Amino acid sequence: MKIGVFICHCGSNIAATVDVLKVVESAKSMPEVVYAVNSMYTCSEPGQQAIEEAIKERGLTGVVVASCTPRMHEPTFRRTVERAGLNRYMFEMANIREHVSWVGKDKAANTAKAVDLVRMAVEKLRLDKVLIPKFIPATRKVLVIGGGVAGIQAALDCAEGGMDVVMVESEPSIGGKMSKLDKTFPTVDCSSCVLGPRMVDVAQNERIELHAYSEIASISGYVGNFDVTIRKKATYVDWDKCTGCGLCTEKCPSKKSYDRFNEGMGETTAINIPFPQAIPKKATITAASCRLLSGGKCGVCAKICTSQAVDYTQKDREITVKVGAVVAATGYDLMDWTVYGEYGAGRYPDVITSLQYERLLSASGPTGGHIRRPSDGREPKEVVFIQCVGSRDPSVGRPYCSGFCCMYTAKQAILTKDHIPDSRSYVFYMDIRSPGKGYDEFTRRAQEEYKAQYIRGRVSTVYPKGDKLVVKGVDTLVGEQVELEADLVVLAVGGEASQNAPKLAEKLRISYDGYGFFMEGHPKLKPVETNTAGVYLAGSCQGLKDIPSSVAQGSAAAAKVLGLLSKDKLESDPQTAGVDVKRCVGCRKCINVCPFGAIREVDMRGQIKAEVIEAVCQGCGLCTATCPQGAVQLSHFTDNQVLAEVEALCQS
Amino acid sequence: MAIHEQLKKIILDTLPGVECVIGWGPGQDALHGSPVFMRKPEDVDSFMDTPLGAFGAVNNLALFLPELSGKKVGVVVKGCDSRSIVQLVAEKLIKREEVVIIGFPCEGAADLTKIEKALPEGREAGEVTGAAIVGETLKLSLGSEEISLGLADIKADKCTRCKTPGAVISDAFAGIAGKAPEVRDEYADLAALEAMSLDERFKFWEREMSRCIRCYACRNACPLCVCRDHCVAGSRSPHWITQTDSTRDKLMFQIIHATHLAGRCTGCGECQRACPAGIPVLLLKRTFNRGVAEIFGYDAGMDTEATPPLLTFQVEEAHIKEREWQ
Amino acid sequence: MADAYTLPAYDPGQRNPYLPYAATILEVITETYNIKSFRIRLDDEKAHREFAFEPGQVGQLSLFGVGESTFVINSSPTRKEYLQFSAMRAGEVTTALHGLQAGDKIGVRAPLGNHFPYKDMQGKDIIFIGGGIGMAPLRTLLLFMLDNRKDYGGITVLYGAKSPEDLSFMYDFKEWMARDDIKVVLTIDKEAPGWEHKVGLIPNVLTELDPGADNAVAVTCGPPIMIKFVLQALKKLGFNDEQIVTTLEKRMKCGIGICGRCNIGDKYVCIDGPVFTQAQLNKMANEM
Amino acid sequence: MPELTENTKELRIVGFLCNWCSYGGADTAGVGRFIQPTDLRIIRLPCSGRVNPLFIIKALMSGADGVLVSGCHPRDCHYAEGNFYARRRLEVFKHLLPVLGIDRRRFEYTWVSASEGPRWQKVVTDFTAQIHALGPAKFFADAPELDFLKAGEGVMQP
Amino acid sequence: MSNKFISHEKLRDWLEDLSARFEVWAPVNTGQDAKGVVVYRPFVRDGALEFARKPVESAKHTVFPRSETLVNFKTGAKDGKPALELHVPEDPPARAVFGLPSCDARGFQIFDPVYNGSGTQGLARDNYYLRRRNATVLIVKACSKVLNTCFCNWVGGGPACTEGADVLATELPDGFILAQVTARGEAALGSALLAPASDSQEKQARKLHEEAGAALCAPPDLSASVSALRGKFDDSAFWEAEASKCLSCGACTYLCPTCYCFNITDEARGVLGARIRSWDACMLPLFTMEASGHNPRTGKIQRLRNRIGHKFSYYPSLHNGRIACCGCGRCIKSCPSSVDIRRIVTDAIGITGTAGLKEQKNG
Repeated sequence: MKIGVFICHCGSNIAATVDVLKVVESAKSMPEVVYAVNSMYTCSEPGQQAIEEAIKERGLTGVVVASCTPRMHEPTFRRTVERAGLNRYMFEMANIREHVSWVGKDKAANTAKAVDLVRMAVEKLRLDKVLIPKFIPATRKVLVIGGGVAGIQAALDCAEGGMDVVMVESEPSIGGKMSKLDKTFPTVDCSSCVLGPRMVDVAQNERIELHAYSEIASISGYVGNFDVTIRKKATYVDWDKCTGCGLCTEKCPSKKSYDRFNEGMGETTAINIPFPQAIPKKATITAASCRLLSGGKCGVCAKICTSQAVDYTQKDREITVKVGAVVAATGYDLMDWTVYGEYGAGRYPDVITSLQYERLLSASGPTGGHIRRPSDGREPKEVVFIQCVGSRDPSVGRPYCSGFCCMYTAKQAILTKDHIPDSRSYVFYMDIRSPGKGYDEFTRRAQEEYKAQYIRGRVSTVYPKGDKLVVKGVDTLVGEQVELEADLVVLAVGGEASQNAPKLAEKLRISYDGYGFFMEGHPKLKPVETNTAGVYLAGSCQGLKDIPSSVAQGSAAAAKVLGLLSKDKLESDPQTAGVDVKRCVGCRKCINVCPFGAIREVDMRGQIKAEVIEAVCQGCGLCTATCPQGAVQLSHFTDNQVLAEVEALCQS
Repeated sequence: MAIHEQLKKIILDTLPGVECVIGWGPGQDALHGSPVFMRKPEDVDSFMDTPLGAFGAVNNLALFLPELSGKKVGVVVKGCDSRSIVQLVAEKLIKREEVVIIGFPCEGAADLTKIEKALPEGREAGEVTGAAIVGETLKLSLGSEEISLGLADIKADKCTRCKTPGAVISDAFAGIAGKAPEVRDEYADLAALEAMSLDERFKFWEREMSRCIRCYACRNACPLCVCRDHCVAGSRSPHWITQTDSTRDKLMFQIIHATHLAGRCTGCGECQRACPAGIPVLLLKRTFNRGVAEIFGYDAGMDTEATPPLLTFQVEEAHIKEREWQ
Repeated sequence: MADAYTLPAYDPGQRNPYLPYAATILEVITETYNIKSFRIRLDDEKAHREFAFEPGQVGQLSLFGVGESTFVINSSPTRKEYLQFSAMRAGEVTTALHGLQAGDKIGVRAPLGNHFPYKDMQGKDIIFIGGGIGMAPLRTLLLFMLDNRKDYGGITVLYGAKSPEDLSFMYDFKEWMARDDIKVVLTIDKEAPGWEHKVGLIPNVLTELDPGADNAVAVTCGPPIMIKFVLQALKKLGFNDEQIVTTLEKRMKCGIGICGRCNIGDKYVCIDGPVFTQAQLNKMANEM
Repeated sequence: MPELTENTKELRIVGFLCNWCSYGGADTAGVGRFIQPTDLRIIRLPCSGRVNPLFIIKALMSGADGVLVSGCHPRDCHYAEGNFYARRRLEVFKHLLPVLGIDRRRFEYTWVSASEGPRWQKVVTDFTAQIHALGPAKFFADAPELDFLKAGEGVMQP
Repeated sequence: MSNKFISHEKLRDWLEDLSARFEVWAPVNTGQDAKGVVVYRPFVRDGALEFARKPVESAKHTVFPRSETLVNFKTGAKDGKPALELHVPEDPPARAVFGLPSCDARGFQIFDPVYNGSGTQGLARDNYYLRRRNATVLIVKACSKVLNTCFCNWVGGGPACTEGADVLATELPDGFILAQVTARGEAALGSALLAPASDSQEKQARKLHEEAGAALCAPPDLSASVSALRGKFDDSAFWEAEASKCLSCGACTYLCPTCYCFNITDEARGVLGARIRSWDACMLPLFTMEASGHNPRTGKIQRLRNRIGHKFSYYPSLHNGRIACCGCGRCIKSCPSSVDIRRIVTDAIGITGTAGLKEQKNG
């Protein structure tokens, strides 16, 4: 190797406290260094030209630049050496500005340190290998998991960008939590009027292939090349034939089925279509409630169906699709509110969740939009809202703020007044958290315009008294006990990570936090990426958020997918790990620790060997530090390179 | 029926379904047992047919399992050996279903260095011409001389702190497993070293390691060193140590070995037993074993479902005070 | 004293067999994507002039700091301006070697080992059968024979590789094919665009060529699988094991029969070889 | 913050820093001109998870007087999990040093983010002071096994 | 020339006296107690010399160091062009090894023809070995006792065999009687501290020699080993049975006085470096591993076969039937798996060799 070393003055930035010429002289006696020179501003046009000329004239095969931090100009100089015909990875930098001249006062000491850093860079460069990026073909199709508002947005934006989309939704209809809402804050516009058309767009878009009532069975492969197995759960109705006419739901004799869509606020038939705007608008039989499927005699729906769509023999089936990227938009669950025994949650029929209340408010809900108490159907006059049920409460393992409850509680207080003008709403709160466009004004309107009475404090207990509920709490602002008699108590239940999130995360090989929310690539700079290449996040699966934020993330994830798959082939950074199969003994330790699932097990003539999927490898080197025999080496950060750097420092 | 007769019966019953059963047979002299690979019923005759019997069953036979993977084999194990098997299974280095594990209630195994140390000054174990166990003593002949040693005094240190005298897992067991003894490993060996000053400790290692001949018996005797044939000790890529006769590099290899075993070592002590130069190499591994127990409450080789602690993590570590410094 | 044992003497004047000659690379020729040839000249002019070797002998090339590796000297002893070695990139030394350029320093310990029995071959028809990098040892003998053309009968060269890109020494072949005193046949395993020579595996092409076994010697070198089938083909063509000469490759270190790793039974490839007749190999232990 | 006197002889301190947080933090310290002792030299690695604990002992046995590892704060790892593994491995490795006869204060690991220039300055200053308080390490410093480096003492050959 | 005598009290004085002319090596207990491991070390006056127990290692490294520099090199650039300097280390000092057993001294005789270029008709002599060999005086201590792993008498040696020795020392209750064996031995015996040995001391010594020899079992006839092992080469069942318990470590070869294989590797720091010759072992898989990944001796079975084959077949067939084993028994004594070379050889020949001591009762 013929190494050229270029020591930068950086004007006086380096030269003021480092004897640059002395560093140049020292560099000349370093191994394989055939040329060493100083340069006023190496990154300037003439500075870069000098490097190019030296490469050509002196036949240099490697270059060291000692100047500023590689985090600044490494890409610049890599391009420089590449222009002169060198491989861009035959280049190393010594950081003698940020790490030397700017932080040390003693010129002699700085100079000695600079020499060491240059020597280290030379020793590392001697072991650098030519690296050539690989191109891997990619399937230009994206899988969107979850058909809530975030998933819908991601799917539509991807389709709009010309990408084929496979959407998988576990419920019989897409729409998610938003489809259950009556109105949305702070505009109080109709939720289904906003969402409905977008759901229809999904159904009608030719690029979007929708699999409702389906789950992800498994995912293998890697960025650009995921193989997805989707399990389509048995609906007992051939959806290709079902027209969604709803005749079967009228005739079904089993009418006591739990109504999931209405959060149990009503009952439904064994064969049902969850709600009128459902997409796809197809019937599904709940096997447990169906008389025939639970062993009895019936068959009414099959008889009545004009298109012979009912098929009691249907089984779960699996299909496979190939996609290039995945957007996880699996939303959230409401936390288990029954842990709040002191509120009578789950015991008193008139203590309900905010989402159940939404269904009571909704014109498409079980009460046709009339607020009626579950216990006796009476219209409540005194409604108490309790906030932070399952939020900001370490005692139930939910120390975080769910973020949206303050807002929807205010909205529900407003809607209560709209529905029942002579009603009174009370809101127990801890703090009102309403940052956001028009949000704080909205909570104020609830109080000032709609006369909702906000009481700062926690409720200690709720108990029945006649047909009323007594709510006991404390008003911390005035420091007094408060006791209210309510007709209806609405708990602003917080959200939590979807119950199946960890399982899905393992299938996707992405991380999740202690609560089960998926981990983004970087909390600030990579909010929708994950550390697994080709897997993105949208909506509340990453952390609870309101509709606008979810939609924004859906669009952001779509932008990432479109960017990733804008070409047929993906270029992979060649600074990845590689396995020396001659040395690998197949102990799988590297596979276990790789945070990205970038190492797989392959069978090589009967022997197990590890293999790095270059496209997935992010170059962290954890595997290299794990492999006991050093069979896995991270390019440009090999054991030998680090050891050479150590020796270079320690020998001097 | 004596334990070793029961074991023979189990081995004979096991043989038809396996490639071989690995056990202990006679070694080069009265004090030595040696691994024996029983393939035919007549091979079973020599099983434990040595003056020391089960007390001379020192070799950890789990060592041979990874190289035999793909074949079904039987193996007779002491409690400590079974821990190696558990660890190998936990790390998926062998398949549980390929091994028929035959356990017995181990009462401890001999430590030959202790026997030699117990002999009169100037005498060595190689002079022993005969041996017999009578009750709780080992009677040795050195030519015409007779010497008696208490079994308890020549038992390996690992046996005195053993919590698993019966097999942790087994498919067949001879006799009845006794109750796990209530012993605590106090790491007295480490404490003795730590009673020295730092300088003395360093000199200790310099002196001990200077005897190393780089034969790598320590590595090759370790049941968990499955990459021994591709070991960094002989590789240039990576090039951790030179091939020079350097004490520094010899010690470096021991540190590498111990580091690779951190959270995996079951403390079987075969590394130290195998060392022809008598270097106490197990100390370094036990240093990590103690550390791993303190930090993670983990003992290797007890649970086939466990993940070695250095191959996993917790977001919040209960026993790591990472911010103690800065 | 009655001791009959004589201690071998130490003669400080004898050349140290472990001390390489310092040499400089004159030229690096890229033969294929993973094979390069190096033309070197010893730095000590006198040593270079006096350097003598026989066709088939090997040398150890040194990259100081990396190590040594064994290669056949594939230039001819009759042409003295440089020594040529060819290396396929495989291990640490060959990888480092591939990074060298003209002007770089290198060490060389040569000549080592035995050589082709070229005297026994005089007056006979010679058929060379080479595959891939296996052409290198044949090249030295062929060049030698061409420089002593009248001593030998008909010369046929059969050289093959996977594809046109895998063929080495094409500069030589161009020259050889232009001569009318030797017959040259090139072959590749599978059809390739623009290929004007034979297509087919070497043993098959050899059978098709049908060189007469009478008064002939076959010299072959190539990958083990090729050798296996070439031997079968030669047998069918009537060659006996004495008429087949090959050269072996083994991991070597000292190159002078001491360090102990290249033995096959009681034969050491570095001193008893690398050239063996098939008849010799048949008698050796089965540990290739 | 302990101050070092100007004429204290420099000791050899090796720092292994992850590229994304700590190396960036050291850059930030540079940009902010947060003056530090000059003893420490930084080896840049992608992640603290790349740090094989054996690098530390290798440095100490090759002549380093102190070794510092710094990575992203837990949960902030650029590669999600690298520093979690590093934390376990480095913590366990700490136990070995005193048994070998090496003062355990010769090695520390810590977390510095890319924004924490002042923190980096403090880490370097404190660690350097800690190593100076311990003085130079003597492990194998003049070991004869390094004789092979003494080129030129033998007979020059043509 | 009459034999000399040195009393135990004066032994250290004499060795110190020798140290003026030689770098003296002797067996030393390097352990932490009276039963510490005995190895060869350069003599220092207050060192724990030990002659009672046999050194764990052979004395091989006193002439053939575990590692030695063959060539020092300096690479780098001169005037922008690559440059190279090569240096060969200077001659080592003369050495005297005191107290090695006869088997260790005989081991060097196995080395000699190989390192004298027997395979190249002397064209390539190994001067590094030869210069040390010629500069080393071996003062053998006759074994006063034999161990159950000893079998020197199987391969032509004996507890007091003088082959390979320059001086034969025999330990008597009050000191050592020293008999010059070779001319080179004279250099070690030229000291005023040595007294002439008395007849009774001579007699005592002879008696000790006889007793030690008599303790060994009668040797079997190994003359068929060359052909027997050649015949067994392809008998994989035989070798599998013998090698199953082998760990494939290098203990046997590194402890062996006759195993002479080595490796050559380069070490460099910056522009300076050295080409080093270090012990290697045919029992280790990397020994024959080729760059392509191909290994002619893939498994421990092939490797064990080579070790036994080399000592008892290949070497004798090349060196006038001399077996390349001196019967020191260290490979057996220190084998973690009790692989017994005596048994493998006798099994191969198809004879029963009574291994060990006469009085021994195995099992």
